[in-house]
Amino acid sequence: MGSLFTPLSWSDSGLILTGVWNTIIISVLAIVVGTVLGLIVGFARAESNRWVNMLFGGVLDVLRSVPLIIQLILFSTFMGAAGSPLAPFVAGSIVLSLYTMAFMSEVFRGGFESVSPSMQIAARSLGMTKWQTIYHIRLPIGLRAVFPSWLGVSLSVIKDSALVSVIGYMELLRTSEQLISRTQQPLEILIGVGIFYFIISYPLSHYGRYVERKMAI
Amino acid sequence: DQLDTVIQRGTLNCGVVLDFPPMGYFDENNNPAGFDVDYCNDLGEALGVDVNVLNLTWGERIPSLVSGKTDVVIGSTSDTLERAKTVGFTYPYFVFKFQVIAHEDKNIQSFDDLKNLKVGAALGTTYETEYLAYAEQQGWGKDNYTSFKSENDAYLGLYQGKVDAIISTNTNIATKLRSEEFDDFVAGPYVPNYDDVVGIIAKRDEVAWINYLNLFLVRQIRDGNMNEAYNKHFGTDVPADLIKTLRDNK
Amino acid sequence: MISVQNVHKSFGDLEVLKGVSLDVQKGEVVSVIGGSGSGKSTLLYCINAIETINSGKILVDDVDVHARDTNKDKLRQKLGMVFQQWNSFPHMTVLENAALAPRIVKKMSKEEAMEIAKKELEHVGLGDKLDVYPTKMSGGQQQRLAIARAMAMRPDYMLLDEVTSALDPELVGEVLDTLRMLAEDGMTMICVTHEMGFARDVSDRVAYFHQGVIAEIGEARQVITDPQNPLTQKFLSKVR
Amino acid sequence: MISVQNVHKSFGDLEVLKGVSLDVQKGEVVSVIGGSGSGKSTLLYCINAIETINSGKILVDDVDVHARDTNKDKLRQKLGMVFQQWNSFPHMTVLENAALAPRIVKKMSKEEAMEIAKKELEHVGLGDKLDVYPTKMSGGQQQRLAIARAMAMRPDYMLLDEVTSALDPELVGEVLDTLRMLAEDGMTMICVTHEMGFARDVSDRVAYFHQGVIAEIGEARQVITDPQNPLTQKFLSKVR
Amino acid sequence: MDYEFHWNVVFQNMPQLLNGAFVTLHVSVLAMLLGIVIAILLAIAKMNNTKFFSQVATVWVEIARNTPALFQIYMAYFGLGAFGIHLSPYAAVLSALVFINAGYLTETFRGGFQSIPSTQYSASKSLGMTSFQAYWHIILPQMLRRIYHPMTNQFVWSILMSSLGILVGMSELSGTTQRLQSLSFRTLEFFIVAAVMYFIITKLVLFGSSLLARRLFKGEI
Ligand SMILES: Nc1ncnc2c1ncn2[C@@H]1O[C@H](COP(=O)(O)OP(=O)(O)OP(=O)(O)O)[C@@H](O)[C@H]1O
Ligand SMILES: Nc1ncnc2c1ncn2[C@@H]1O[C@H](COP(=O)(O)OP(=O)(O)OP(=O)(O)O)[C@@H](O)[C@H]1O
Ligand SMILES: [Mg+2]
Ligand SMILES: [Mg+2]
Repeated sequence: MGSLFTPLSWSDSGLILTGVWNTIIISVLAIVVGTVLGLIVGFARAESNRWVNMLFGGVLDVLRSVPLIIQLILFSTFMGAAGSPLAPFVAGSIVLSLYTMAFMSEVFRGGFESVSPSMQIAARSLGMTKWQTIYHIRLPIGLRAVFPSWLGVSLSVIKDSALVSVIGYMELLRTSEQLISRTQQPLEILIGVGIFYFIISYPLSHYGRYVERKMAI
Repeated sequence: DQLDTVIQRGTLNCGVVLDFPPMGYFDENNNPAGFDVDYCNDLGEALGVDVNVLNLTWGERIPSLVSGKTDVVIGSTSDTLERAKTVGFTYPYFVFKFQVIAHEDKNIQSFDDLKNLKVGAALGTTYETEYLAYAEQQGWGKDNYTSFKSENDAYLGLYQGKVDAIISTNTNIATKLRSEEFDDFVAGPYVPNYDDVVGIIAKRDEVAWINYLNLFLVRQIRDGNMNEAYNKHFGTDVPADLIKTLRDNK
Repeated sequence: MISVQNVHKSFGDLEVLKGVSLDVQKGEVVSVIGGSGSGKSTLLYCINAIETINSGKILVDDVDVHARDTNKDKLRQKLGMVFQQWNSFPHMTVLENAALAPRIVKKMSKEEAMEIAKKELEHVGLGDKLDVYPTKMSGGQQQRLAIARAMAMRPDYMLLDEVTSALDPELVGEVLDTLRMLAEDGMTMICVTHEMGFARDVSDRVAYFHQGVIAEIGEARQVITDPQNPLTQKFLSKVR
Repeated sequence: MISVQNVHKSFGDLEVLKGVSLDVQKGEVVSVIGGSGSGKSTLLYCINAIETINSGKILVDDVDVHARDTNKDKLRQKLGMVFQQWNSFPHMTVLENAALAPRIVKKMSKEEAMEIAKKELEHVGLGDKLDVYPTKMSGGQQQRLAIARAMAMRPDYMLLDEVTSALDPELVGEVLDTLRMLAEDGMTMICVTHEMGFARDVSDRVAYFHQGVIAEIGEARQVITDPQNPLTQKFLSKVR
Repeated sequence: MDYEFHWNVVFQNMPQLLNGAFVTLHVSVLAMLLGIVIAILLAIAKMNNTKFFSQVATVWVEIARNTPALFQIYMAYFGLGAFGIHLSPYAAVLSALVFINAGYLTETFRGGFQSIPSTQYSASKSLGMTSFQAYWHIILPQMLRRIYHPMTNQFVWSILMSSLGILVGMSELSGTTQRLQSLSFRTLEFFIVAAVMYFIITKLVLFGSSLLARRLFKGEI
């Protein structure tokens, strides 16, 4: 039996890379799915009447008012108890995507509502149909307006994806925990993890703020 | 039922707590290893299926079963009656003693010496419950107590000095003390009046499956697999009194 | 011709048009003046079927605008409209702005649409701004773009709603000149305006709106310089 | 009296005031006209010490405005100022808006400040709006509030920067009437304005600003109706 | 679904859950208050001309905004532990939340400040107010209105993120839930109740904040 605590070594890079890769995969997936769903729901909410809105709003509200970590544990336990257990990746992707959708839909809704009615009337007065107006005017203007907020939500999803570790998904933070328990070198490993997130998030958040400033002018 | 499911699937999803050496841990190649992992493999071999070892924290053991992520958890689960309302236990397969480990400077002679020390343990373990019950009985209060998310976090906390002592199992402590990081630490007194008898757990209503597991445990002893695993991870033969306790508790 | 016949229109409890009748012949320019909230914009919106009406009738070339089976999108192609607040589409260049509707509404080829758009833009003096984004232009230029954009649909009528009132005083002139040019080209127009000089000089007739009715209507110069109705007199004295 | 003596002022490389001199006597009303960007607002800001100057001198009642040891906060109490964009404080009622400065700057008691504020508000015709929040009011009303707020400090001079140019045409009248009233009460005023009628009828003298200098100054009616400088002529022909 | 719900054990443990909820509220309120104080200092530092101060503030803000909360909490707990600085789970979660809150609120404050048109300041000065009076009576009250909503959101975020206490063994609502479920193994029941409690807490906070807003801000912006 060898020593329980072996220091960090190059052979660990494979594990770390798996963690990095898994973090990227699940974040990208959640952002893409969340954006598509958010677009649909956001548009539906901007268009529809009060009752539909209240219904949507209620569901979205729950997704935004319960901690992600609890949603993850609940959903994956529930699916198992209901007889169809899901792999951590699947359960994590679903919850993270819905969670993303809840925030994205608000972003998009704001974007659609920010396109002034007079802009739409102007388009209609040129003889455009309702759908032409939506497609050529409302969508592109609304989407451009919300790009910085969209980026902001996406970045927070990347960071929140760390929580999927609690249902056993081997993303970056969980792999690093495993390494910490073997090496007892928390500081080095954690700083490495921090740098990874920072390198992804920092340039993007700066870019978002740059675009925002440019649009404000 | 579950037994058929596993055989048909050809894979056994076996949950183990992998930060609880020597029962479960990661070796230097980041592969699962330990007494419990060996049991998983033995079980797979008996069933004639592949084994997929899943890493669990203490708290995840039951959810993983209920949620069907695991078919069985070989994870040193104490067989309390409260828990048995929710999951099915097999016969015991191991017995731990709960023990204190602390820096040698603390010079702990009896359990009551913990009174004014900062004590920690892993969240949701039986020894956490036992310590807290004892502390309450003695009127020590909870302020000096810290719980950790996992067994490893608890040792890391002890190592870093966040707490003066932690409660763990005699087996785990013995392993840790053999590594040079814990040279300055010593094993302290046992938790009074408590043997931690642990079983394998599975879904409560999978009676046939639990039957199978029971027989498996019996055969582990009878076929010498237990002795082999014990030798591998503890460096000695299985003590006779452990075997006796297992038989008594059956 | 546009024929508005005893139109009533309410928003909730508020009756905004209280029986408005107005005929505008082909080639005629009619200016509509009147106080804030008197219903001038609402009238234009009703003509363009952007707002519904409660009773009465509006005919454009003998088509009942508000009939159920009227294709309103089709109808609006005949009616160019320009608004007080310039509504250029900020995500497109000037040329794309003007070429969009011909392309997607009239299903012209891209080249054809560009061709027409370019001609109209040159007409309003924006020939050198084709590839600029409208947000980089002055209000006056954006307003001229709006006129060209409407004209690129080759409408038979133009409805203009206070197209100069959100502009800096110095930019008003260039837009009025553009409108004057349209009038000279024989375009049929209804112009809601606050510019009395323009109403007097360019339009054939002037209608004074007061609280949802046309209080006075007549030959342009006469209404502006020598109004008969005391309400018109009072309004004009305040504006000047 | 206000005496501006050969003042130069630059923003970075851009020289905005290029040697401006102007004396305004007690009781006099001087209107300043000129194109956009010619430096009219900047001059008012310099008089009020909101902007610094690069050279020259500005005296208000013989106090050098830009001297290091001048208490500028004290000085500004003498100089009421109203801006183009109405700057009512949106978090306070109309009465609180007007009473704030007397209370905290002049350290009046709350009652006394309210008293004075109320009087000024009534004077500009806002007596019935005391407890309203300014965001609920029209631009003209907000602008009258701004005048009352400045007047509640009992200033000796009023500096007015295009106070009507952000207003709807129909609201311009009420604000100009308020200013006319102030002028009749004998207030000393410098008004930057685009309203030529007002400049002509109410002010004693008119100064025409062109690219940072006073290109022409003289008796009001004369400058407006019969300008001597060709630049002034060109400007006036464009504005009318 | 063949899962049998056992709600009894949850109700028996209600006092502990409520206590956990109280700790959750406690730590997030404290994290918010401290975060605000530090954010004000950081915002001032960031707008300061002294390079050193503004750089310190920038580094703080960027690290707080660009790394996961979970990372911050581990860092506060085990990362600092490597230096022999030992925070209790409560203190670790608190300091991580304070760190992040301060980072986000700094930008909120700066944005709020810059969104007040400078003409409000000149208008105040033109009435003879001193700089301090202009800030105190005119700029700050308006700024507070604009940042109030983002601040409320940050507070709700803190409440939700304090659930990460579960990962360092803190006895807030999530940690308590975790402990209780591991004793009885009634995972679903306990976490459902915890979810409901979080929902109620955030709704109450939002409700309270809008009540307060109505009292504070009678005038509109
Ligand atoms: N969509 C609407 N819903 C409710 N009321 C409306 C709507 N549109 C206009 N109104 C009201 O109808 C009245 C007339 O409005 P309209 O815009 O036609 O006036 P206007 O003569 O164009 O005034 P202005 O000169 O200010 O543009 C106003 O009192 C206005 O508040
Ligand atoms: N704070 C500033 N920083 C830089 N440039 C400025 C500043 N304030 C004004 N300017 C510039 O100084 C010039 C004169 O501005 P000013 O506001 O005095 O003109 P104005 O005569 O009042 O014009 P308007 O009629 O448009 O109000 C303009 O070119 C303007 O861009
Ligand atoms: Mg209108
Ligand atoms: Mg100006």
